[in-house]
Amino acid sequence: MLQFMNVFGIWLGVFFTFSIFSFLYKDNPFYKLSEQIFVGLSAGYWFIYTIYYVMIPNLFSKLIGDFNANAILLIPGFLGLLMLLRIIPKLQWISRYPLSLVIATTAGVSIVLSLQTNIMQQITATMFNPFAAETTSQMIGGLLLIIGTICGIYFFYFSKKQEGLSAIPSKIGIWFLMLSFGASFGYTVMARISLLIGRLDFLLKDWLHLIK
Amino acid sequence: MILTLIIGIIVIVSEFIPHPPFGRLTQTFESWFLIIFGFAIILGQISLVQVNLNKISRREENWIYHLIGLISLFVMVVFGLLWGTLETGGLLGQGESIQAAIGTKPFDYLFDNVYIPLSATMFSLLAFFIASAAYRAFIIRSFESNLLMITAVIVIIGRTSFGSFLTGWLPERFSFFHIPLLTDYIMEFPNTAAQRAILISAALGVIGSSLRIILGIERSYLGSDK
Amino acid sequence: MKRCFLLFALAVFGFSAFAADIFNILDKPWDEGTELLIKWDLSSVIDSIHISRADSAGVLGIVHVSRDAKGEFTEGKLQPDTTYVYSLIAFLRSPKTSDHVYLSKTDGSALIVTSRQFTNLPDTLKTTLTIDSSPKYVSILKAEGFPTRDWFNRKKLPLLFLLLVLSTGILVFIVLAHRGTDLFIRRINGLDAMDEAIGRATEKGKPILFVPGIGELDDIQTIASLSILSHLAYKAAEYNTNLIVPCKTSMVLSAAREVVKESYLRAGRPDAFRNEQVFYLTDDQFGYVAGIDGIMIREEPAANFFLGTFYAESLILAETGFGTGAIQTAGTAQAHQLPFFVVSCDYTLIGEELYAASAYLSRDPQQLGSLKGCDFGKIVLISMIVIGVIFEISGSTWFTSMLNMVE
Amino acid sequence: MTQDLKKTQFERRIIFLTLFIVVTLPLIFPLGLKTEITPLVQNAYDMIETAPDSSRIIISFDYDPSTITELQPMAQAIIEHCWRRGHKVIATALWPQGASMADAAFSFVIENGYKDKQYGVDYVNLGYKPGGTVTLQALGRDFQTIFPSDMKGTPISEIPAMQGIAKLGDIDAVMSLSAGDPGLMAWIMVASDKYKVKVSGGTTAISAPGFLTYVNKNQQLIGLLGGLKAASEYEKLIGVKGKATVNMDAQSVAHVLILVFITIGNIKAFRIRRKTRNAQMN
Repeated sequence: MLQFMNVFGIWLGVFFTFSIFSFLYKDNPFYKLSEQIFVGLSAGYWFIYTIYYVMIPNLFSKLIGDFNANAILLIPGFLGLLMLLRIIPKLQWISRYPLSLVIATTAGVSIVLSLQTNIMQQITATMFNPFAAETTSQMIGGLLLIIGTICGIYFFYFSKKQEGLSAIPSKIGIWFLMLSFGASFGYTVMARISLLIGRLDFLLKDWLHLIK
Repeated sequence: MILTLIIGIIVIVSEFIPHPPFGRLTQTFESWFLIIFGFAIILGQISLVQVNLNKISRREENWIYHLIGLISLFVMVVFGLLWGTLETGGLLGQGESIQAAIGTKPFDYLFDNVYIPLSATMFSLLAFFIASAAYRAFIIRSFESNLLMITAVIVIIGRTSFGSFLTGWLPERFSFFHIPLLTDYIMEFPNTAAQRAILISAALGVIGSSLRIILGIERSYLGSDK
Repeated sequence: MKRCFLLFALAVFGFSAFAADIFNILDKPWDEGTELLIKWDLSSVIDSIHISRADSAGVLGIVHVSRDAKGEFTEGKLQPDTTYVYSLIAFLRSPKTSDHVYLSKTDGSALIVTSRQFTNLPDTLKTTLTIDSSPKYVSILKAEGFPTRDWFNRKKLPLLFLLLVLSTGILVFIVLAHRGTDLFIRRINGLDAMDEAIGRATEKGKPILFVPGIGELDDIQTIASLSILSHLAYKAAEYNTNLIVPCKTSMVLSAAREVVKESYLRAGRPDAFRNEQVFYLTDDQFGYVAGIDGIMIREEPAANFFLGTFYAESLILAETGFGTGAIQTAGTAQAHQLPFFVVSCDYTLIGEELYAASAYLSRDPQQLGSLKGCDFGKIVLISMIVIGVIFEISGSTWFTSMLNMVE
Repeated sequence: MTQDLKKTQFERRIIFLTLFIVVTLPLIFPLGLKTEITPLVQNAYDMIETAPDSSRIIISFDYDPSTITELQPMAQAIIEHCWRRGHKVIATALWPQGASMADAAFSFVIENGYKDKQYGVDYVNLGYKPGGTVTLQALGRDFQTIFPSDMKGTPISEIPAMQGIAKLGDIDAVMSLSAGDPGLMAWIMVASDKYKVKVSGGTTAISAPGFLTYVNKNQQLIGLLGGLKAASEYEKLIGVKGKATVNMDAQSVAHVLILVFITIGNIKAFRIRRKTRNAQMN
């Protein structure tokens, strides 16, 4: 039985692998089937995952274990229940309260967080002396880094028409963006090809035993 | 809604005050949200079932597939509830006899043999798409698109085994143009510059939007007030 | 008698001042009162030191071991507003003849000190040691620490300052806009093309697909995406074109549904709205993508919009969409995914353009004002970088290090 | 318009099919393309190579199945290298699934020519411990409290390979194969910075650049393996044509293929442009 289930499992994997690959040719019943199974199965997976790994450890077991110490958790529990009221059309408006609590908090957190990590740290990292570099190429690189950052930010300056003199830094900004996009694209190719190799490995090794 | 204003300001202020109860406020809220989001996921499931049931009952095109989707959802949830997952038991305990027969719990069996292959294969489609996108888009056209293409090509070559051989004959003096080194150089300087510019300006955008949310100007996420 | 007392007082004062010099415990400033900074400074003939903390019963437990004669470490996870007693035990390494061991006498035991500390000692406290063959000389010192809670984290002062400057800028422009000042915003390419894309879809009688990304509702990108959706849904309702919005999480679903419903209402066509237009697929990243791919292939929407947070799925969506011949507009602030959108979509909103979009589309003065405020912020930041670089080149680092106080 | 669309779809299918075939073939029939050894990989190799005989080396398996394509070949090559040099390998894991990754790597190397290596003597798997940096710091004070026993429950005092190891400082070198946090960063901060143990690391290609700054004159990090390419270089250094070499062949061929696609695309675009220009002239 165990042996059979193992082999069957591999065949299942192979079936779904090919079904998804078949999509590259065109839409077909196999893809439709695996698409819906994927959607259903994954929704079920995350549902179960949330119950066992989020709700039970963070809410229920705490409340059951030591109610008095964790009574404050009743608040998010209650807000969560309010969310569920969305199901009832007449009471939909209530769910706005937890929603705005969540969003207001996030807004506050993201202001501080993006100020700190994305602005403060990035601008201080850009403040260095490019002429202190050891080699010429490092020096040019440093200059490029500073100029590129400034022009890149200017590219996103919306208050002025990009023509005449003011178009120059924003043009340079675009060049840097394009260069960066090209580099990221090229850099990602490797990772994406290895995903395919990983899948082919499964087919050739676990299924066909063609390779070690 | 005055609520957003008050909460937003408290959260920002708490960042600068280590003294309780402000110091740990953000963490507390975050753990709360986990719970609220947990409830929300149930909402999603209900919506999924509703939409699919509608399609099935109206015998819409491809309804049979939606039925199968519903069944897989149901099967996964039932397996999970009855026998639990790798680390947790379910309503019927650990299901030892089933584990003995199929090697793992039914939930994990489906996870390993259906979910993982589906997910990994879907992900691996990227290999094909990155090839077709490169074929179509990397065409000599304007100066900007050439810049994009040339850097991409250099980096693609630089990341292979023979990228180093292609320019390996260059004398020491020109080692800068050695493709793997050139790749690193591009990644280190111009690329960082652009990434930084995007980060900084997007962060400003985030601050602007967040302020609008806190002030109650941006409220489209709530829908109408009526 | 008097003289004797004076001498004693001097000795005590001298000793305590100098003991604090060797073993010192400070409250870590600007924190929530859970950390103490422990410093020591001993002669280099020290082999190792142990620092122990007395628990409530007075039993010592080692909290730090070091081989450095001089150093400091931070002890965390303490109770605020509580007195902690620490003791330092120093072990002497077997002295070489070249070593000068300086000792200070206290009640019974002796302390190993540096030569500098030794010179500063009152004579009464100086003592000499005959180095014997057993080198395990031990000196013990005690000190107390009191972690306090603070009301302000001064390290974040520059951050607060910058926050105030930027938000004041934004607020000022919002107020200005509110008063009716005309604010100019330059063209943003992808956004002008949106209406055109909707028009194309209407002509062909095909639906429009809007994907709000895989972010939760607490992601600002998702919210920016939803405010663009509000504009698009309005247009779609006007043109009477079908709009499809698949969502990854139920929170986004509820919000998106509200947004679309409200837009249809605004366009005067509440009857045309159906709940099934906006639906939930699955919380799973690739499951979601598989579902959308299916929709694109089967419904063949004439215009696709991918706006919001995207990760690896960006290219899968954009290429599949390209295969169906749709006009595609994408926008994300996810820097790593931008290249893929740029390469395979017709229009791409890069980074901040996504956030600027709702202001641009709605022409709502308050939103335009905040966008202007952000532009002001850009000028501030660019000038800061320039100033910083100039300071660095001129060799002074105070500007950068001041900003760097933020940990 | 639809004609155009059909044509593009046809072209795309050809691209997909070619890519599929071209990546599959080198996997079945390895090409053995040459690789140039980069300094960082050489450093990592030298760390193991120059360690005194029967050194005790920790390999930390700080990853899970999602990154095995890149990190598992490194694990296998390093284990083989250690054994060849007569070192003892101690496996730890900061990621929950790392322990089973370690088991898989050990049994793979044993299957391939090291059947004489004994568990407990030549290698030991201590299993997963949560806590990252904090755990490692505790390890610096005392091994026994963090790892009282190995994965099978044998007390470490009874494991020959663990004799004489009281704290992290008694280890000769650490190799962290790391897919994220906690991982290599924690080892650098604790093992290297604090306890002066030699540390090298292996990461995915994507995260490798972030660690470059630690390869400095303070030797916070001795060597660094970044991705499949580095793994294949390591295999070359120990003279094995392993998984990484084979995969790297496929990888390189795919890259070339994409370049070929780009070239064809450009030739096509050039032709069309010339045709339209000629048409305009007439």
